[in-house]
This record gives sequence, C-alpha cells and structure tokens, in this order.
Amino acid sequence: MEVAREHIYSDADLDRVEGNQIEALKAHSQQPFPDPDEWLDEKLERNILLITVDAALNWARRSSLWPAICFPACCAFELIAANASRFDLSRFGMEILRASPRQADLMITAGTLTWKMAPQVRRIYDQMAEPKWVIAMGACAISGGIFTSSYSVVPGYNRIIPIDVYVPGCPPRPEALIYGIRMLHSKIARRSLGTEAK
Amino acid sequence: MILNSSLNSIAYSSTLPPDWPGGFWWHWLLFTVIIIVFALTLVMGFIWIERRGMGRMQARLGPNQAGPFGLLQPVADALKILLKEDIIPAKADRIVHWLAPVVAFAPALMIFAVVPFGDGAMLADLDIGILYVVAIASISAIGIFMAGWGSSNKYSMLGAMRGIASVVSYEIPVVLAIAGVVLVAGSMSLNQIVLAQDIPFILLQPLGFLLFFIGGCAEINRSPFDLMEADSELTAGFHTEYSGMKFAMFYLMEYAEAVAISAIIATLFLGGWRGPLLPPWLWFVLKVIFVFFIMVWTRTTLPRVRIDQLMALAWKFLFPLALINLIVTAIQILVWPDALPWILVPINLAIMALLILLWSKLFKLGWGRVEV
Amino acid sequence: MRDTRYARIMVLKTEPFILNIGPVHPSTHGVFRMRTTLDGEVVVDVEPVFGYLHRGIEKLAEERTYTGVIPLTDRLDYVASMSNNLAYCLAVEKLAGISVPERAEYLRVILAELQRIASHLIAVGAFLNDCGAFFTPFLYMFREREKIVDLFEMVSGQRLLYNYMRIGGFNQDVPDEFLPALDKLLAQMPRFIEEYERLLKENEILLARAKGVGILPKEVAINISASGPVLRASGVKWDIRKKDPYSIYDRFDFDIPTGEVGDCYDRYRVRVEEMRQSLRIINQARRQLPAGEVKSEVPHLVRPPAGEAYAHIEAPKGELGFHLVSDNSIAPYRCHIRAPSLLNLTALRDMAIGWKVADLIIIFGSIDIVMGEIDR
Amino acid sequence: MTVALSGKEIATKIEERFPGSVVKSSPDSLVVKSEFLLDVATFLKTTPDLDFDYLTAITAIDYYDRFEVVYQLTSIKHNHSLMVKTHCYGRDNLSLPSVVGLWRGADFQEREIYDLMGISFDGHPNMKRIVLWEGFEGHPLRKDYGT
Repeated sequence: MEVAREHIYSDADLDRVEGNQIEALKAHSQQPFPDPDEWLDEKLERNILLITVDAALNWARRSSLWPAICFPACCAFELIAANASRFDLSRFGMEILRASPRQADLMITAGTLTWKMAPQVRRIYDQMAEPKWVIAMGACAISGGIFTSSYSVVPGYNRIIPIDVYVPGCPPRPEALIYGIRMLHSKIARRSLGTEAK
Repeated sequence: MILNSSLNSIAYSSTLPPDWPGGFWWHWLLFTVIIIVFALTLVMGFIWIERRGMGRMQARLGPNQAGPFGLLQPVADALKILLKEDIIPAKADRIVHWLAPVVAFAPALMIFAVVPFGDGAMLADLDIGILYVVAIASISAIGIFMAGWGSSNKYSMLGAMRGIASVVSYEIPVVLAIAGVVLVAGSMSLNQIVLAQDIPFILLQPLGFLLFFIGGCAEINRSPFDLMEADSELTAGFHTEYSGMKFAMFYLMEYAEAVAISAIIATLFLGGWRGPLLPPWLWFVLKVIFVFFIMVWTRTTLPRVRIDQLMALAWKFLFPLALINLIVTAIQILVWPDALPWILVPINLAIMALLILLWSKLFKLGWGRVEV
Repeated sequence: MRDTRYARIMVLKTEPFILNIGPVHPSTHGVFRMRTTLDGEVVVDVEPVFGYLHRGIEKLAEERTYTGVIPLTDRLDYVASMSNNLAYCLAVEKLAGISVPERAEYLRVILAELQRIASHLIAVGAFLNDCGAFFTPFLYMFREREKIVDLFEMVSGQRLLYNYMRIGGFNQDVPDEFLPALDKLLAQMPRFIEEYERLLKENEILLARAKGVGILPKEVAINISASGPVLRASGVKWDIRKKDPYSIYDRFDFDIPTGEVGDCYDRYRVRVEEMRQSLRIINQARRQLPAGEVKSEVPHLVRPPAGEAYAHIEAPKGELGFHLVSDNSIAPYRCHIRAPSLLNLTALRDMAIGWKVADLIIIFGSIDIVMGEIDR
Repeated sequence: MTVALSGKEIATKIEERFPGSVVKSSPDSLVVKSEFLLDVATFLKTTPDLDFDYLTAITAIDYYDRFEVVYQLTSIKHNHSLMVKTHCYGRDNLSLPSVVGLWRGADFQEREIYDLMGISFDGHPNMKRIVLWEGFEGHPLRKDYGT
C-alpha cells in the first residue's frame, strides 16, 4: 500500500515554523478574550422537559470533570497536592487526569504561560471536546503575576483562551482551588440545553 | 451477535424450559438484552470498585460525592461522556476510526453468551464454549489496531502495535493453560467445566491458574501489562484521538474485558457459580469481583514492564511453563484417571513451586538487557 | 554494548520516524519537549527542546532590589524554594560581606535539609510513576511531603514558594510550635521511608526496568558537568556540602551516598539514601540549635560594593549557583543562575540512545528536572 | 574545602606556555584574550596538577563597552577552582571559540548565552536559540534590550 508521504521538515524548518506560529499568535492576541459569562444573565427559555434533562445532564457534567494535563509551572504542585491524599479531588470524580486532551473536560492552567508555550496551550484547548471549561489557577494565569513585565510571558491565559473561573493566589492553596472548582460546579449547574443549542 | 444466533438456536432448546411463552426469537432477544444489561451493570460496578478501591489503596477516598458512596459516579461519567463532542481528526481514516470502537467493544460483551451464571443459566451452552471465548476475545485486538491505524497519530500507532504484539504472544500460553483445564474437566463447555469442579480447579491446576491470570491480564492489557495505553509513555495510547461516545466505548471495553476475563477465571478455576448457601449467580458475581479486585490490586502496586520484557515473559517464561503444565496434566490424567483429587492437589502445588523456582533462577527480566 | 545492539536492529532496514514527546505530556515534568527519532520503539536520537517556561528571571532580577529578587528565586526550582533562597542569600552575603547569626545558620540547615527530603520525595515518586506504578508511590510520598510543607507553612505562611530566608538571616524567628512539630516529624520519617522502600525496592519489575538502564559512566558524568544525585549515582563522591562546605555544614556528620554503575536504579537509590542522611543532619542540627537572633544588622536596601561573587550550594537537584555582579547600586547588575537541572539534562541524549521509548521516559524521570530551573 | 586558586599564579603558568595570552589577572580571576581561549582551556584541562575536569558554569555579562564571558572551572580530582574570563568587544556579530569539545557541559550554556546575550560560539555543533523561539528579535539579557 502506498502511503502518502508528507513533506518532512528539517530541524531548522521546524524551529522556524514554530517561531512563525508564536509570532502570529502573539500579534493576534493582544486583547484578552471576553469572559464567556453572558449566558448567565440571559433570560433562559426553559420548559419543564428541558429543566429535568438539564438537571440530570449538568449533574453528570459536574460530577465527572476530568482535568486535562496542562501543568506548566509552580502551581502544578498545588494542583497535584489538591489531587493527593490530603485534599483529594478524587472525591469529586476528578482523579482521572486525562493525558489526551480529547477526553478531558476541564483545563486547569497551573502556571506561567510564555509566548513560546502559548500556541501549544491554544492547541490543547482546541483539541478538547465540547463542552469544556477552563480554570485559571494562580496569579500568573490571571495576569502574568510576578512575571508580567517579562519579555516572554503572556499576561494572562485569557489572551489565548476564554477563562471560566479565576482562582487567585501565588500559588493558590488547594482549598482555594477546590473553592474555584465548586464555583465552576455552580456555573455548570446553570447551563441549559436550550441555550447551548444556539 | 446475530452471527451466533444459529449456534444459539441449537443450544437454546437444551437450556430453556420448553413451556416458555412466545417464539424462539423472542427468547433469544430477551436473554441477550438481559445479559448485556447485566454485563454493563457489572462493568459500571467495576468502574466504581476500581476507582474507590484504588482510592483507598492510594490513601485517599475516591469518588464519594455523586450519589451515596459515589455509587452514581460511573453513571455520571457515562452520561457526560456520551454527550461530549465527537471529534474525528482531519487526517484520520474516517471509516476505520468510526468502526474501531465497535469492533473492540462487541467481543467483550459476546463472551458473556457462554458464561454460566447458574446451572445451565447461559445464553448458549456451546460444546466448544471455551474455544469460542478464546476466538472472540482476540477480535478486540483488531479493533484496537484499527483505532491505532485510523487515528493517524503516532502515539496511537505505537500503542496499537504493542497491543497486537502482546495479544499474539499471550494467546499461546493462555490457550495452553486452558487446555490443562479442559483435560481435567473432559469438556469444552463452560457449564460442564463448572459441573466437573467438585473442588475448584485452582487447586488442581495451580500453575494453570497463574499462567492464565498473567496471560489474561496481558491480553486485556491490565497493569502491569498496560503497555498500549501506557499513561506515562504514550499519553493515552491507542485511544489518544478518541473523544465522546467512541472513547466511552473504549473506556467501557477496558472494563468489560476485565469483567469477562474475571468471569472466565472464576468459571474455569474458582468453581463458577458453585458454592454453598448463597444463590448461584451471587456466588458467581462474588468470585468475579474477587478476581477483579486482585487485578486492581496489582494495578495500583506494580510498575509497568517494557515491551520486550513483555514478549520475553510470554515466550521464555509462560510458554514453556504452560507446555510443561499441559504435559504434566496429561500424564496425570493418563496414569491415574480415577485418582482422588485431594492427592493431586499437593503434588501439583509442589510441581508449581518447583517450576517457578527453577524458572526464576534460569530467567531474569531485563536488568539492562533488551530482550528482543 | 549500545552500538552493537542498535546495529542489529538497523539490519531490518526500518525507517526512523520523529515523535514529539511534549511539551505537554504526562511524564515530561512540566513543559519539556523531546524531539525523538524512533526506529520502531528504539530511540535513535533525542533532542531536548525547552524554553516553554522561560520567564526571563535573570533579566527581571536586574530590575529589582537585592531583597526583591528572593521571591523570584522561589520560582526557579519550585519544589525546592528554600534551597534556592539559601543559595541566593549566600551569594549576596558573600558579595556584601554580611555575616549570619548562629541560630539562623542552624535553622537554614534544618530548612534546607527538610527541603531536600521534600524534593527527593517528589523525585522518587515521580520516577516510580514514570515506571508505571500508577500514582500509588507518588501519592504516598505526597502524603509525607504534606507534613514537611506544613512545617514550612508554619514558618513562612506559604505552602510552596516560601520566600522565607533573607539576606543576613530570616525575616522572623520560627514560631514556638515549629520545633515540637519538627521533632514529631523526625520521629516519624524513618518509618515512612522504610514503608516506601518496602513497597517497591526489590520489586522484580522495577529492577528489570531500572537496573542497567540509562548508564551514565563516571567520566561522561563529570564531562557534562552533571551534579547532585546524577553525578553521585555514577560513582563520583562529590557533594558540595562536604567538598566546599557552605553555611555550617562542616559541623555535621553525614555520609555521601554514591552509586556503582550510574543507572536509573542507582539514581533512585541515591535519592532515597540521601533522605536518610538529611534526617541525620537535621537531627544533629536540631540538638545543637542555639537561641538568639535570627537576623544580623542589614540595611533595608542592601548596596554591596562593586564586584562579583559566585556562591553555590548542594541543592536537591545538584549544584545550584548564583553568580552575582554588583555595580554598587541597590539592584544586581547581573544575576546568573547555574541551574543543576539544565546541566544534568545534557546527559539525557547520551543515556537514552539505543533504549526504547519506555526507557527514555524513566531515564528522563531519573534525572529529576524541574522546568522552572531549566528555562528560568 | 574547594581551594580557589589564585589567578595570578595560574596566569604566570599560562604566560609561560602561551606568551601574550593573559590580559590581566587578579587573586580571584584571570582574563585571557579570546583568541587564546581554546588553547588556555585545553591547557587548564590537561595539565596534570591543574586538571580542571569540571566546568561549573559559564556566564556572560554585558558591560556596554564589552561582553565578559566567565568560565567557572573546578577540578574534582584536586578540589580546586578557578575563574577564567574573556572579553568580547563590539555589539554585533560577536563570536568566541566554543569549549564544547573539552567540556560538553558547555553545550546548553553556550547556546543560552547565544540566545540571551547574542555571542555566538564557533565550533558548537548546534548553535541556535535555546529558550526563546526562532524569530525573536534581540537578545534580552543585553543591557540595551527593551529600552
């Protein structure tokens, strides 16, 4: 069987392509994404049937939030600590860290984002299947934190991807993260199939 | 399923009382549905057992928020996953990518057609039941390879190749281990095998049990042989590119296969549905859970082997031992056809201990060597 | 040995292909990318690509006061913040000629060694996790790490990035409850280390996976400037705490554990053994801990005389050095960080070629890197 | 205790072997001419009583009028250390000989200096950016970057 061979890049080509991607994304994301919260205020068109279905569905979605692996920096260790015995995210059915973003529901952006990393994060986000949520964990994820003035740091993940919940702290304590996750739960609880379809 | 209906129709008349209402097809449909629902419930239960059990073994609680004791956790998982977006990668082979989960998942359920839940309580009492199990169980590997190929992802491909390699190698010791049981029982029908177990075959065939357990774990890729979805190496292995419903099929397959292998082990070696006091189906389920628990236990404890070590284990360790086991069993059957089983138990245990000691001296995994 | 094996496989005339491992991958310990060329499952070539966490700490440090740099150093090796603080403070103290009170020296040793245990717990746990032990050892080790983190939280109010040490000592003394809690931990810890050892030490699969895999010969280890457990596992008895004692390490009695062959298993064993040695040091320091001040008289804005200084410590990952240049202003003129992880990483290609993908992962895990330190 | 060898003593030894190579020397360090760098490094590594087999760190410092590249050398055998420096004048197209052939530990560090300071190293097998991406403008650790 003949397999269509794609153009094989040399290492230098690969680096150049990566550099171009980064520059393009950088030029493209000078403004933060608006937070996707509008639907909270909308007057929801609900009917009895949908409400029941919504309730069941939203319960399922928030009871089984599988985090994607995106652990760039320091906050990752607080995230792991939150996942470990003491704080135990597994109680909420979150202990399955899906290495493949396709199977994950939640991205917890634990750590500083640099421009070099930004295309990868965008790609992971794009690879995640709908519905998906993002928690910005820590000061760096919210605004760049202590590194805002640096030449290579993205001032906040919301330049790259829309964020649902912001958890402040440098790094946030696991309790804070769990609080953030509970906030996300309550946010998910207010989703509706009726609005989702639009 | 439909393929087997002709086989089923022969077996059907002997297993169901003739005075049941309705025609043959109705019965067939009804029992198929019952078996599938039963198997899927068992699978859900096993997901819960694994996540809770693993949680406890890892010094944490495990899911306990969804429903009482977190019992509804698998339900939530399933609901959520079924309604997630289904992504087909742009460069994927669409048909293969679509078909792979079905091909992988169906065989795991089909195995239950011949597993007895009580005396004669099975969908089809095939005379060649165990052969059917072996044949069907290896079909999953094709689905896995299709998944790996169809995703057009290098991780998937590597995982799928590992999966095929392990299935091909482990089929042999597994079948040889089964052959020992068949010799002792004198039948290939799973029901007859259970009926022949006045004492569980784990005592008569201790080595066979060990080989079958290891081989079975490897064949369904349970840890420490979970190479094809090796978390720390290949992200998610063959199902890296799958999401939504199709991923759910793979996720369920993983457990359905585990349930199936546990059920086969319980049937072949632990006396199946036989047991005092409790109803047969409960005994059966308890035994299945016991076997599965051992699998969870090994998964949480043991590191993963390397692919060449996996092969070496099959060909250098399990294969010769399985052959010896078969020969020893055959000799025992020939020489003392009517020997009291209780005399054979210590003999076989001694043989097992001796062989394992011998082989562990002769043969060491790895230690810096690449075996293949 | 490696070459002949590879030659045999090449006879099959298979075509190598490139596999990108990372930057987001479960076992790359952060955002690290390995551009791997594979022949089937055999690693033909691996090129580390990093910089995905390059935050420009060295540049940022030039814009801050000497004390203001300490929070930045926290974020270098973020599983061993105390050690980073210590190295930086030593460099500034050397540059400015500041002395540190006796009690502060002892506390520094205690905290640095506790930090070493915490860091090694993660290193060992992550290594076993890379071997495929499905989080169990990792979670058990995290359980113990939490106890150490509690102690650190007691003194600094932070769980991960402590920012506790100051130039000339500490910003405040440890609270009263610290020492009893430390004693309790010291009493418990040996038992816990035994527990992990029992879990997997002599496990046949672990031996098969780690023994003889990824050997780093002694000469190569020195040539690539490896340090810390990686260097010691290769059989070089080189520990800065002994060979160039900083702070007050010359007052304590401890051994330098070394490996024999320099394989992954040796690196794992050396780390476990180092935890025991750290406990020994902490026990001694705890017994000798004097009362008194914890900070010497240091002006608010440290203004060291023009010049340069290089101070290094034996951090959990290896030799962590700070090269500071001062122009007699309140901010460092140049602050170079000699990151142990970066240099240990040079060994990856040597060790991994000829092994399988699965080995590449555990070889990488056994080096124990932290991206914050590599990219800075 | 690691003995920091006196730059002055080593400087006389080097001068004997390579006349005119040492620019200046002080008790903590010595500065060599960049064209002699590789020879001096080889000399320091191979001379039996010096035996600098371990390259601790390489740093570059921007002094506006010149770049100073600092090599921290250690001998594991004799447990002594030395700080060798070299100067590099100008702002553009700077280059120095690479010491990767002697100490492979220099590999990533030289690439990093190239990336962040803009000094390229001749003879390095893989001289390209390491922490920043291709196409990044400027060299951030230079003092005139971003002003």
